[in-house]
Amino acid sequence: MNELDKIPVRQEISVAQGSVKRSNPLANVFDELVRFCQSRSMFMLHYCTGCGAIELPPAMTSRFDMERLGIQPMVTPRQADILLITGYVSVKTLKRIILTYEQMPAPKYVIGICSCTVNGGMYWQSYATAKVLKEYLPVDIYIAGCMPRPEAVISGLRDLMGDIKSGSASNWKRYFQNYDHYLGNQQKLFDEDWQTPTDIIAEAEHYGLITDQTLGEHTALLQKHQQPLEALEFSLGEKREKIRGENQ
Amino acid sequence: MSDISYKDKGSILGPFKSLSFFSRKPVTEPFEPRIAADNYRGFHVNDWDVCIGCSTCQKVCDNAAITMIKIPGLPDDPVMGIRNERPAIDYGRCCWCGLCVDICPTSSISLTQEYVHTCRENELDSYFILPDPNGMHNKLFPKGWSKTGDADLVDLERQPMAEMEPQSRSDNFDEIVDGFTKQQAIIEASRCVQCGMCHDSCPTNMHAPEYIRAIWEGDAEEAVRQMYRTNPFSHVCGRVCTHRCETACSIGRRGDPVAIRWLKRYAMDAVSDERVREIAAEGKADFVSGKKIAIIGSGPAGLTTAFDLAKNGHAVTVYEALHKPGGMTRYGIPEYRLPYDRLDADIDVIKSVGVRIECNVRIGSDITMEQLRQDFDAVVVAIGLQQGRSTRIPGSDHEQVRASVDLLRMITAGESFDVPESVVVIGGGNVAMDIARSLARMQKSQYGKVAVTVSALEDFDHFLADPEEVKEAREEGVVILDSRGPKECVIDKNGKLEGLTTLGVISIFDDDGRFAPSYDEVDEQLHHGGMVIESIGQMSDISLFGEELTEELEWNRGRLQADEDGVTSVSWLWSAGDMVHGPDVVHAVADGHRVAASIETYLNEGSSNNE
Amino acid sequence: MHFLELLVELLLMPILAFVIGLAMVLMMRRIGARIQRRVGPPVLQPIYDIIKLYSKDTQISHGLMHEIGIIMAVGGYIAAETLLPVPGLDGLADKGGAVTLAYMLMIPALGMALGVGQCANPNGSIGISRALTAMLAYDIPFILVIFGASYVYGTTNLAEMISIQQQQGVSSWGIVQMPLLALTALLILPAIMGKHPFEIYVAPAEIATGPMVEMSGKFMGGLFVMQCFQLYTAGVIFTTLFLGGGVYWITFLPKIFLVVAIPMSVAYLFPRYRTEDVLRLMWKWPMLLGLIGLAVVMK
Amino acid sequence: MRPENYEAIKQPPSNEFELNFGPNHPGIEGNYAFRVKLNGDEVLSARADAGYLHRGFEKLMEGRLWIQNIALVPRICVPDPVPMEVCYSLAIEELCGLEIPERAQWLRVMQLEMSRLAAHLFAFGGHAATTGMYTPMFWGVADRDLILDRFEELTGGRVYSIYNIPGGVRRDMPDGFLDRLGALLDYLDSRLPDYDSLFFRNQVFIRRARDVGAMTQEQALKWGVTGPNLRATGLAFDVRRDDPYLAYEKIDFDVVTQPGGDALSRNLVRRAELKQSIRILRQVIKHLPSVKGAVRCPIPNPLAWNVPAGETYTRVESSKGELAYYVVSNGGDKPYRVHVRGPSSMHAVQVLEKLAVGSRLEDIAQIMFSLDACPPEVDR
Amino acid sequence: MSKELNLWLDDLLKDIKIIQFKRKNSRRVRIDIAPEALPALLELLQGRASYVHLSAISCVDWIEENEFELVYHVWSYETNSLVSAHTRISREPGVYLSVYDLYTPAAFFERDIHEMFGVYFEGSPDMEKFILTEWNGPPPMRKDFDSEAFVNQTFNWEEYHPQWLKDIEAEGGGITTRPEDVR
Repeated sequence: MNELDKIPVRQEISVAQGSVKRSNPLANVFDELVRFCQSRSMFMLHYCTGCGAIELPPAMTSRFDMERLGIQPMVTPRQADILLITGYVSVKTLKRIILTYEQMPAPKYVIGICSCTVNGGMYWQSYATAKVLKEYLPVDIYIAGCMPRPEAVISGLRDLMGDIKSGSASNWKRYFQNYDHYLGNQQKLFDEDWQTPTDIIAEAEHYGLITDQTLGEHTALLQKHQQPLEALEFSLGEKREKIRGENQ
Repeated sequence: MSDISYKDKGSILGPFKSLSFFSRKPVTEPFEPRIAADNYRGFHVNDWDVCIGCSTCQKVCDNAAITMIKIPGLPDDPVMGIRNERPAIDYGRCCWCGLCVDICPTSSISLTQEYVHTCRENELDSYFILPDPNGMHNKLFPKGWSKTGDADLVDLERQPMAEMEPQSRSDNFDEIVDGFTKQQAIIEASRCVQCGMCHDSCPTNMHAPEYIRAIWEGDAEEAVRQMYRTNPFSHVCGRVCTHRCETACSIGRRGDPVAIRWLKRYAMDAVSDERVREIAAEGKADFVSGKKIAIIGSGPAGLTTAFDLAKNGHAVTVYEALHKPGGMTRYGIPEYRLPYDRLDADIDVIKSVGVRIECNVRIGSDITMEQLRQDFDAVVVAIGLQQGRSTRIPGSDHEQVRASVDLLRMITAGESFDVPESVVVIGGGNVAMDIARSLARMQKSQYGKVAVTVSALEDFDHFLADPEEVKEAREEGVVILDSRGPKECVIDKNGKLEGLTTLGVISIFDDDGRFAPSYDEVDEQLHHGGMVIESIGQMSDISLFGEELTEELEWNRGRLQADEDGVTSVSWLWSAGDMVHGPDVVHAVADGHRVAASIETYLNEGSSNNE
Repeated sequence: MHFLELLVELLLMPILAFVIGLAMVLMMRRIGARIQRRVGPPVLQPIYDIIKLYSKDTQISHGLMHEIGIIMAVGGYIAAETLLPVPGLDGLADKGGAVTLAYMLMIPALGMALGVGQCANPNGSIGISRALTAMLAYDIPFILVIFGASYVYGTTNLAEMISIQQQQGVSSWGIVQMPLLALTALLILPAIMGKHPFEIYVAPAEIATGPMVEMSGKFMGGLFVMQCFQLYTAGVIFTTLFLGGGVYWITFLPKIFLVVAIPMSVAYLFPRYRTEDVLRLMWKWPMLLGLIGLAVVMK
Repeated sequence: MRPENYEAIKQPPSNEFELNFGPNHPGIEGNYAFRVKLNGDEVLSARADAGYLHRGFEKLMEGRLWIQNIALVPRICVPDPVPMEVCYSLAIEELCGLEIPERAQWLRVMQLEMSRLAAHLFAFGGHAATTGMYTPMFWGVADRDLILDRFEELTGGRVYSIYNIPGGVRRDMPDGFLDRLGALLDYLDSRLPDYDSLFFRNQVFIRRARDVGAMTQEQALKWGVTGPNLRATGLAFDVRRDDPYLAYEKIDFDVVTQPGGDALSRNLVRRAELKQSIRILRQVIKHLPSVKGAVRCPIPNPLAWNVPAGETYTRVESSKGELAYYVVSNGGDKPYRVHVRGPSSMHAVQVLEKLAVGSRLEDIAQIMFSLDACPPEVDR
Repeated sequence: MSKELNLWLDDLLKDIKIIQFKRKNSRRVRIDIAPEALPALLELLQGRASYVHLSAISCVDWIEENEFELVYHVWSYETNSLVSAHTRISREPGVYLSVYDLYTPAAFFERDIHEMFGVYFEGSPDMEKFILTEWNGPPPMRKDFDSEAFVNQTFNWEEYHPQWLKDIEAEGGGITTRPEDVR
């Protein structure tokens, strides 16, 4: 613990870029088509993290029918594109949120709903809730309200759709590019032996998003504590070993 | 439709009825956000013209979401109870409960029907908003949750103050007002929203929010302690203060201001005099500085200066020309407003910290200023305004045309004079009311009837005296005429005063705002009276200075010229109180503190220079 | 020339099936929306979903078998499509026949089982075991139906069945000749399509969509494509066996859409059965009906 | 799924395995989790894992003024917030000896029943969805939304109305509100046959729900079951009738029971309560216009409100069961201690753990939803 | 019947010396009792007086007296009345007896109190962490734990600096009172 206190959490630097225009015009058209489809088909994770979740059923069901926008709930993070953080996140939930977020395939988007995700909300004096969500995860859209009405949620989702379509919603890349920053904040809250089963560094490498901010003292700490997960040995065993070897 | 029995096996074909929904229209709403309900709790707006920056919303906010922001360019007037601060709201905390709306003393803040706000991570600053009348996105949305009578959390009505009925009080000098009971005081104190406007507007910056809170907590001693931080004349101020705090009080924006003065009075009365003395002595220096200070005049200004300096360990001597200390508080304020024993209590406290008061010593004749200069390290002149000004209208030099201050002094001192059967008072200020009511009492007890006429220049809308004074005076039988300018004191051929003729007032000030009353010459009335009392202002008797010193000092329109800290052009001489700043107890107290602080600095500088 | 023609047909048939399947998915979602009193997704929603899913990227993999499983699942259906004669395109229908088709339709489920078993998620394992049980449940009546139909038409060749029904008019349609078997087929149709009340193996509220639980991105996209084929196949088989197939698209399309619309409508009206209920139900009513139907046609 | 599921592979090959049920799971109401041990499909044991929604309410309330807490309390149970406000307000009123105006009492009854309607509609929807039937959920949530519209009109907030305040309610209702409420009730009445045919009398659903999560009356009493769940075991007990508060003594309503003690019974009790709530609301609509006067008794300035020292245990009947607040004041401006006894703290933990044993994997979600367990009440 | 039972209970309890008995109204009874006698009282209430429903166990931390107050709220479905049995135990070491064998719901409340206050209940079936599994600090509901101080020390706050604030600061204004200043 003391060791952790000594390591400062690195300031995040903004390196995420929107979609890069490719030289091939046809490829650009293809990219645009893909982005359009991505924006019109957002699967949201069916996870009620806080009280704002009570306004999601109305938004999903007949009255406000989000399926008109191609948004449907998905039960596992593997299939989800958007993670709705509906309100306060207790520390216990935050761990699950991070696990969940890391399991979502890219591109992925986080929506912070309610006051609580911004500055602690009405639980600002609570010992049990995390206060500023963006310290732990990059957030794409915030929707104000306590809790926001379904219409406001839908407006926020439509804003996100616009961002995805234009290619500017690329905050998920920041998680990989600044992993040390996010991990540092997480470790500060959860203790230094905090780890998730998803190998973010390998994943960052996979996406080509390794920057000099990705690795740092916090990731070193992570690797010190990390134990390989048996279940993942099938596919990642060799690869993981290789990466670790390179890092050392 | 009956209840379904538990044994019911249900039907496999029943659900197919729902296929009829193919022919029914969906209930889905269009994408555009609907119009919210009439009292929806959406984003905030704040009417900056009404808002006074009292920060009550900040205190009631359960989420610590409100920050007060100082905005240059907005009116900032402590006397009127306006600060140039406005609330800014953190939507990362707000829960839209609307308590800020319900408690707002001015009803400036309200919620609108607007409820959609989204932003990206780098635009999070937009969650911190400064509500103005235009709304969060400068889009026009109707108001939603705003103040209504039902929802108001501010108690607009003050606790009724028990007082004597007019018939029982009009022939004696007993104190009129009973003061709050403990129960009343706690309820009245609980009306306070702790905005601190009173503190800012008070000339001596009394810690009113603190002592009101202490009273509300039932701790009168703590309240007294808070009062003695700034005011050794708490008994006096608890009764006769001009209570600018109540003018500034934010609750008074829409309702009755908190009765801060009566609360102060309650706290002082609730604590025994011995205990008050102990509390007042807290923090007294435990050494003797060896410095000597002379103070001329034992009014509030002089005694406050004395109190402060004595607490700092200096030897203070106060010289009073009259028989008893207190100055105008004793000789200017009638007993029915300020009982002498309460004044004595205040003065006893001041004495108890080591102030020596020498009465019946008239500076200038018994002791000269020069002697004082030699014997003391510093001298303070706080002699107040003890001479009445004259209207100088024809006939005003008649012996039955008297100055109100003189008469009040005589009444207090018990000097006898012939109470006339009918009196005319010129002037519309509080002093005019004091003399009118005092004489009315004397008339009532001597003759069984009241015949006092007050003629004031101002109309009732701009009256100088407090409305309660006017109301009570009328209840006691005093006739008050507004907008009457004195023309002449009519003297009959026997040389006996017959009365006063007055003219109707057209305007008091000229176009430049200077005092230049113009009268309607046709509208002339004669008010009969065996005595005419002029009560239009006071001035100082400056004969004590002697010619030499008078020459040396600087004067401004008959008043001694002194800077903010009372420093006159003569280095060892300070001046304080009414003679510098005009008549007002609490101003005098404030002045006393300033002068004391200034002398303290001077003495310290002097001693450090000597070392 | 003949070979080239066949190649074109083989390419065209799955593509056509996919497109029609997309429309069926849309129809399904719109039917649901309507019963649920809402608007539902836009027209191109199914294709948006698939393109999006294929554009997803992740480094996480559950191993080779997992990937092969999906390919098997989709491939099984693609192969099945080539065995299904549609107007103008016979593909391999001559060579395959109903029995081959019945076997082909088991491949996707087995492929899924192979793939899902790999991802070590207990929900997936439970799901796939349920899926196989459900398949066991509906396959017996299904075989009865195929057998009965083959017996009636005297052939297992689907193309021939169509031509028989087409030549002799409506009175020779399977639905008239063997109504009980048609009813049996209609009853098991939701199970074949994996729809309510027989969708125990997906059951989001119980096992978090079972087999799909670890599927992401492209794998999920594969499943979406598979769903298109699934709906299409179910519709076409039923139409071929009982509704006279089709010579012209204009009559064929309404038939297949009508066929899939029936179980889709029912799907939104019922909760799902438990696994053992599915077995009991499937082996009771459809089997009974099927056997009686068979007895009737074979008498 | 939570990656903890990977642990399954570590276990020796056997039919027994552990499964994490939640917190990110559609079969879980809210943010809550279960760790179940399964043998095939059969549940061998279940262990609740709460705390995902823990905010430390009781601690927070000790740090805020009495009145500030009215914004906090509804958050303890999100689907049914009004009883929280009312119960807390009742506690303060009892401590202060405040007599709330009759009109406020009726307005509170109105809100409580509206909230109960909304919560029950939500509960059906959830229960239906756990059995794989989504249409009632879509309908239920949409119809609940119409009630929220009325809440919005009445209180200015859709879900968290924050309308009750110690001493009464915050403002009077808008003009014509009762007419619109009446129209809504008529609409809901007309919808009930639809629900009946689709859901309550659906043979497949009845088959799914019967004998699922069944308990006897003795068990229910022993386990501390309350509310509709207790009534579903045949015991006619309702705090509204048997420990009356507000204007409930003047209102005519039945306490509905069902004999089965299983998911079906609980479901049918809720359905009957839906009708009872409509009946109560009709009485309110009839009676309320004749009750004139203020909606709030005078209360001290909220910033300077010292509640007299004392303690009280107030109970109300929420849609989930017996809700109680134990409030202790030491005479200060903040509560000294507030203990919230949410009905779900029994239902979602002990009762669910016990009912799950021996049931089937596919029924766990159904049991949870049929108990109408509300995790934030457990976590607080 | 129910009235008789109430009267019988009142008479019975009033006679016991170690009990302070107070009937608040027809449905509420307050009993103060020594900790060693409480289980016996509950046994009596449950076994003989039909108080079968344990509504809640509340714990209050009276830090100045160095005591925990435990309040057992039991309800009778027959007499429709609630008995609140108050008892006080020493804050150190904070150990008391479980009433799980009398009332099954006690398991939850005792576990909760153990977690929030650190009171250990001997004989309770389950004293494991439940809600605060990820919490390493002291029992948070104790009065000596200051949540606000903990939060300020542990978490960062969002620092806003919007354009309008910059403009106002340029003119010489700015933030005067932050919300934490008035708390």
